[in-house]
Amino acid sequence: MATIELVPEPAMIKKVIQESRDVKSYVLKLDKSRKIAARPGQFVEVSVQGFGEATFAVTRTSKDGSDFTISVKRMGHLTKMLHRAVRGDMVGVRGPYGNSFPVDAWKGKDIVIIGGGIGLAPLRPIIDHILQHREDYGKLEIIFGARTPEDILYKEDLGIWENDETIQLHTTIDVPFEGWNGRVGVVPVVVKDLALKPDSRVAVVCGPPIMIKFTVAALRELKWSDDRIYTTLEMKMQCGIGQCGRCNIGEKFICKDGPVFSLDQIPEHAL
Amino acid sequence: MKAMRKKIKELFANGDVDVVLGYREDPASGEVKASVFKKDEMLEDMVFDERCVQNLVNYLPTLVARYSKVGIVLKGCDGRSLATQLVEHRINKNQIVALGVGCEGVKVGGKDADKCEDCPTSMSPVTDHEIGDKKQKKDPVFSKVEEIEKMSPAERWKFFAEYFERCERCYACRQICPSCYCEICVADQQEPKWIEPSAKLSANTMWHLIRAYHLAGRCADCGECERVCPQEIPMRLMNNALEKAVHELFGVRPGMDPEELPPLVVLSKEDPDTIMGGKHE
Amino acid sequence: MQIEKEPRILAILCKWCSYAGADLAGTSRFNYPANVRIVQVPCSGRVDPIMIFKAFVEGYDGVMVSGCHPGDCHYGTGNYHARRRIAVARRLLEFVGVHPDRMHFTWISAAEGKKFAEVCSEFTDKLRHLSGTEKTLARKELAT
Amino acid sequence: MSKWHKLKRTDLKDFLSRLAEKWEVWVPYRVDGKWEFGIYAPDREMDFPESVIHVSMKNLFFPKRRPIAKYEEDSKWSMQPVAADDKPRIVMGLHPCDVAGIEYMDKVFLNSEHKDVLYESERKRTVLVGMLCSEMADNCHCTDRGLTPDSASGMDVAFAKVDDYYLFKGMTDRGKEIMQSEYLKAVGDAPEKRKWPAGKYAIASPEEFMDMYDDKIWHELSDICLTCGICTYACPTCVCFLVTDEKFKGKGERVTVWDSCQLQSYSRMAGGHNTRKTPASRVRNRTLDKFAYSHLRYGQISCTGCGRCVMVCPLKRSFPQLGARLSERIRDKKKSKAGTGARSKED
Amino acid sequence: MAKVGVFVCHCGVNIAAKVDVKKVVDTLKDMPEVGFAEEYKFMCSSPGQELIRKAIKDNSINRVVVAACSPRMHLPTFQKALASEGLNPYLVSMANIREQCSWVTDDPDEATQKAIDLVARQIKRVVHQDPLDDIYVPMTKTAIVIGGGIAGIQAALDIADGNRKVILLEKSPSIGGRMAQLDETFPTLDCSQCILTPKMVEAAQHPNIEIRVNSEVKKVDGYVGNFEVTIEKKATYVDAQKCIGCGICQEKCPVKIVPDEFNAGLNTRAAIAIPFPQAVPAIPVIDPEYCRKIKEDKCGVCAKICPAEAIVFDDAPKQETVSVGAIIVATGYKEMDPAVYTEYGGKKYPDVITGMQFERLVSSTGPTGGELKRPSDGVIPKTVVFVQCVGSRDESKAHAYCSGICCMYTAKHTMLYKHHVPDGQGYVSYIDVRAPGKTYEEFVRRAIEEEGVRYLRGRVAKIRRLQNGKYRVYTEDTLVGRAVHVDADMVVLASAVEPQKDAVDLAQMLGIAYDADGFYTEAHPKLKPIETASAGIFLAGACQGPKDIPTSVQQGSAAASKVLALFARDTMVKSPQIATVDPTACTGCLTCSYVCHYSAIEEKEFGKHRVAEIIPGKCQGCGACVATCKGKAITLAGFSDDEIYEEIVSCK
Repeated sequence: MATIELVPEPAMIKKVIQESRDVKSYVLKLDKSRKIAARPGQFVEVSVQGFGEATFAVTRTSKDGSDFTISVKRMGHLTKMLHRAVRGDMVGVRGPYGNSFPVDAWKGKDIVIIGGGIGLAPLRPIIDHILQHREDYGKLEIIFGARTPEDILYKEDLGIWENDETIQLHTTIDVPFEGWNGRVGVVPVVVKDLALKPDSRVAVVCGPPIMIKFTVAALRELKWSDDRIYTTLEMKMQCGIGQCGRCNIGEKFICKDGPVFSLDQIPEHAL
Repeated sequence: MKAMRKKIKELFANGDVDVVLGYREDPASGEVKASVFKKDEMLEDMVFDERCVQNLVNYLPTLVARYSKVGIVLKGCDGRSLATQLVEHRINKNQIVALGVGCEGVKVGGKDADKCEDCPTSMSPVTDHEIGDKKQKKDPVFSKVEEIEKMSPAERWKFFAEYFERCERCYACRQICPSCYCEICVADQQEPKWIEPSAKLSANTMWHLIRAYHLAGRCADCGECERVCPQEIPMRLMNNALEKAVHELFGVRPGMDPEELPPLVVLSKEDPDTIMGGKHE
Repeated sequence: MQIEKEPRILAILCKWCSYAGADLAGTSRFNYPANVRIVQVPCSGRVDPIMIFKAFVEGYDGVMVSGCHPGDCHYGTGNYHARRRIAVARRLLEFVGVHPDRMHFTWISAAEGKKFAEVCSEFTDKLRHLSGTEKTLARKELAT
Repeated sequence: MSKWHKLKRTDLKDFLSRLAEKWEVWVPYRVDGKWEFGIYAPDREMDFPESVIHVSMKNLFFPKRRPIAKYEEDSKWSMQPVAADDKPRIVMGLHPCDVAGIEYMDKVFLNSEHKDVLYESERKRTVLVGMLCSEMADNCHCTDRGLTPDSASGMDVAFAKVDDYYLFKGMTDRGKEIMQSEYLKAVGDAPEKRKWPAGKYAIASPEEFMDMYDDKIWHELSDICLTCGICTYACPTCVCFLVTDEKFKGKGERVTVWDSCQLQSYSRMAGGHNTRKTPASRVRNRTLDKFAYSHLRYGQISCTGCGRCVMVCPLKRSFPQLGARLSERIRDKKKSKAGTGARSKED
Repeated sequence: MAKVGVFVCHCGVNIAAKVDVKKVVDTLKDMPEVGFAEEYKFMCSSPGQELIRKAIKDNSINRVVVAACSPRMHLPTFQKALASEGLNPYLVSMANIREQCSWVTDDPDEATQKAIDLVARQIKRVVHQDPLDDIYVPMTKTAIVIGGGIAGIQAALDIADGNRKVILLEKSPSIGGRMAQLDETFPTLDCSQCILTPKMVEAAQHPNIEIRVNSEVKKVDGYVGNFEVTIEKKATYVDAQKCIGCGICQEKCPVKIVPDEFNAGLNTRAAIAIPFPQAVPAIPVIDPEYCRKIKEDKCGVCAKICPAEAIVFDDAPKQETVSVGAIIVATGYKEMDPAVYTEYGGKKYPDVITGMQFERLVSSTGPTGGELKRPSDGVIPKTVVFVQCVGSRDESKAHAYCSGICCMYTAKHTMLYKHHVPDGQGYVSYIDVRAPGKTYEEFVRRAIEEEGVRYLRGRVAKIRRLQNGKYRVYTEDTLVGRAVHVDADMVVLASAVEPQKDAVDLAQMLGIAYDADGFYTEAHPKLKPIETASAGIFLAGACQGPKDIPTSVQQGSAAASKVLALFARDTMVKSPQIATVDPTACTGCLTCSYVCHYSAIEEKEFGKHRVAEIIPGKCQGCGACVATCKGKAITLAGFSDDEIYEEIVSCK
């Protein structure tokens, strides 16, 4: 029998990582031998039996493709259930779906990754990709903003990136916090402070809607053209394959035609 | 009608209203529909007669968000509806100019509307301006409810189950009801799934029970839910059953007093315990 | 097994009075039928009739709600609110065809272990008498 | 091409009964004065109404509630896809607009890298026996949408009501088997082709519609709309759905359930963000989806002119009229070239 | 999802005799949620709890179900076990398979089946339980004592000495209460005023005590540690700041017809008056019912004469809200009005008086300056009958309870009488004499044996006024078994102790329980005699039941120690099982606020909307609002819809 696209395949939780107060990462491995070959920016649909499905960006794929990681911020009921999961629990997985960041087209360029909170999750595969093909790319700059130090994700990675001489990392928190000696200020302000010039750069922005909106405004103020600014959009999704209807922006479905867009591909109201 | 147009012109002229919610007769089709009248518009299309069935109160929240002063033409039943909305802080009274019109009853499908049978008042209980007569009417009879109550439980279930089965869950009843304004309707909530989203008897039963229960003591019997139901599910019957219940149990007729809290949030130490028990007479 | 044929009862009990009353029935070894399933709520005022509706749709034969006697509510007034809600919910359920004997709403104090056991037994008896009649509202399968 | 064959009206029941020996035969029934589709049984009152009935055909191919997998609650993971139904079936009494709707659904569900196999099997097992219209009902406006009421395009078998008999014609190989029926021996003349009136609801082009996104007209068009979902349920091309799990007594099903972009819950995300919170934004989505997005996606606008949305609308609002009103506005705007007017900012 | 550890207790044979515990474990261990399942003889024992701890460590379970007795019994025990292993204590749920299964079910098969069902249900439920953190709320370390009688004064002094601020609230113009009216006290016959006045003064001068007289409680909001008490100060028409207490106003006031409450109505006083000479504060108050200036805008003598210009005729009641952390209720009692005893002629016969009136008649500060003269004609009464149990122990007419203090004060009265009228004869009509206190019995014996008071056992049937001005008291002497009558010059009725008139109103404001008579109910009659069922509210003195002075003082001190113990902490720990509003789902109809018994729901701006907000400190977690919210925007932690839903639907 042909597979019903909407029915997920079983996957096992291999590892649970508490990233921050309300974000956990899960390393998943499909039960069958199929590998998830997610390109940077793609997402999967993850089901909890009895509780439905939700969409999560693939935030890391192991080198051999045998397992992959998603990061889950606790928002609604499904994420609440997921947060209770432990190693060995089974979930359902469909995907990967969606387009991906045109990392090949970016070869030779300088890349600026701008992530806010859980918005860093879909961007991490780009960083992974660049680090694996370091010679193909120019400078790599990462701006990561979190609300408080307690909301900072991927601390281990941040440590590695911090110490990597080929990466310029700016970690910032929104408001001053006791014991925090790093940068303070919201991402758009940091972008302006750094006065990032377009030059031969490409910027990738992802985070909460308000952060994307103002970061884009900041970049435009710095004379960036829309085709150089990429983002990955989020909307309520369900099927992931462009059929259930709800994630459209105009005629485009985020799940199918996106989620990655450069700003010149989408209308203003999509932001 | 003349008096009403004159009043509305006056209100526009004085700047008392930005828009008026009323009934418009489509000159082409002759159909009467809800409509928003603006200042510079001709009021000639505005009508008020037995064809003005629709309860306009439902549109108020959207309109008051866009205009600072909204006039509204109210029948008695619509006025009750407005009263229930005011007490629930749904609409700020200061933004409303209530034009009560003495209602002589409305017709649905050429026949006197069922809802007019037990109508307690021809005039809105909330008015800033009253046009036409105010007639207080007698206590409700709820004859249709009583007919159902005469049936055996199994017969009653058979009667309702047939209708529930047909429900498509289009939520027209919810959308037209001024009192159904939850940010996320319980029927749309996925966890816990008190009401499953699919249209099937069990879920539809849950939907109709909860819809009726949530309106208990709040429903002012404008009858719109039943009128708009594409499947003609007798929702007014359930509403009326509970209207009868709150009338008998707590002596309340929803919407008759804009100051009166819904009976289900009123603290009463005096209610007899018998209200919870056994068959009622 | 015999239990299958016994009517299933859902008892929603307030934590301070009726649940304690049910405990006292146990401590005092007042036996009652094994078909009662107790759900604890902090106060009868927490009981949303949606729970009662769901219980019938999910196939319980009878639903019982009990809290502190009027005046004794641990939270002051919760049971008064419960009384009104339940009165209305009962009317609605009866109206759509639930047999009145399938519902039992009462007050049981922490000291009334015996009353709790008696209520359970009597309620079960009533439901047994209804075993021939249709269990209205109850769904039978997933798709209904 | 093959010829038109006559079926005497008095033979209809026998004809259908014979078909029912092999196929599941779906025909329109009248229940409590309302039409609906059901499996043919000789003792039920059935007929072929002249124009579309208020329920749409899509339920037969893409049901309201459609289990896609089953699971046991007692297990960590036991989700098993449901088996597709492959019992051969005839759906009889579709109109050209219905067929156009099915063709649109094919584009959504089949012309995709992620084929919907359940839909596909419903399509595969079905022989479409369509009925050519002899007249246009009040709400019909398929001619505005480029359809012809008596076109047999897309049907496996076409038939028409003429006097006291029906005329049948096989259009495809799949339809041929039906044409073998012993009741269809007599050859008749082809039904007369009519000249159909031009539409009253002509609409602008998809591209022109796209420019209307920021227009303030959406408030006007939505001001009395209830934003209930009935028009989308009745629409033959509205295929939005939600996926949810349902369970009872230890057994669970994952189902797709029709959803509607007119409902507030449709785009609401966990945490409360809703990209289509206002009625105006929802009416806009539906309108533009019908007249523009669909065309940009699949090369076919998704209004087939069947008029069901008008039939079922609780307020008897006319969606085609709305489209026409919008088109009028587009023309006015073009004429005046006065620019964009006030941009509405509502989301 | 989640990994649940299931522990089924045998409870010796209490569960295991009926329930096949092994079968329960075997049946449930394969549920997908279950990561570990075990049975044990006594789960509540140390080794039992160790099992849980070990499973958390070794089997990395993150939820626990204990199937044992009622959660009312041992839930805290297991919560502690979880916490000790670093697991949130709210992630345990108990299946009650003892009280609600093994102990009430006959048939072992049925019991086992029911147990399986109950445990399975809790497994399903516990998965939905959220980790919760105890709520710490700051505490206002100020107490309020309602009632400035001896119990209240004692409580206030003790708290103040413990270096905490106290507000001492009194509704009359002076503190002192009933004790200030008494002449001498039993069983030592020391002067009441002499021992009370120093305490009153000490309270007035104590830097930690703020006395607020003429003030009543109007509203109480909040909860332990953070009460908001709204106090209304009545209009007194005298500026307390300016008044020097010279008393010239009450001398000059022409309206001298006001019944004197302090003297139990035996005489009249001026419309402006200091209640009694030793009053604290010694500030006069104008009675607006009588003052001609206020009533008719005439007179105004007091204002003209006041050297301090302290008279304010346009005074009005003032409300103020104070924040306090604890409340002591010491509102005392009132003497029953004996008017219901028409056969005794109370109120009708001027010389049939109450015990308190007698106190005032013999008091040197009383209307007669301490000379015992009967009210009607000023004659010194040579024969006095003291009638006990008027209104007490008499369910048919008044109260079933014993007023407790009358036996003793009547004995005292007889002695005081003999001291004032050495040749007089006192009679006591009694049912039986109750004198259980230290040296009380001796005191009564002294009255009988040394003072020659005649005790007649029996109830007085009737009192009739004779032509000669005497009162014939018809009674009986049951010891000899015959009816007797005494012709007395005066009769003193030991009228019952009753709660204050407004006791129930105050109880409802405070949310504390009261009994059928209107006395406040303590949390436990034996082990928590000071506490009420509401945390942070304590009882002292006769408001809880009739009490004599020593007991009232003891209770005052006890209540003070409770308050000081409470104030020793800086924050309050509150159960986190409270309700919260999801502002994104709230429509702001605020119907939830109407059902909240604790006024915990307030309005708040949320973006452009108005939504309800629940004050975590005030919410007690009853869930009435949750059931009211149609859109389910309110969640009650610990009893969320998720949890209850799962319990309802997962029963097989």
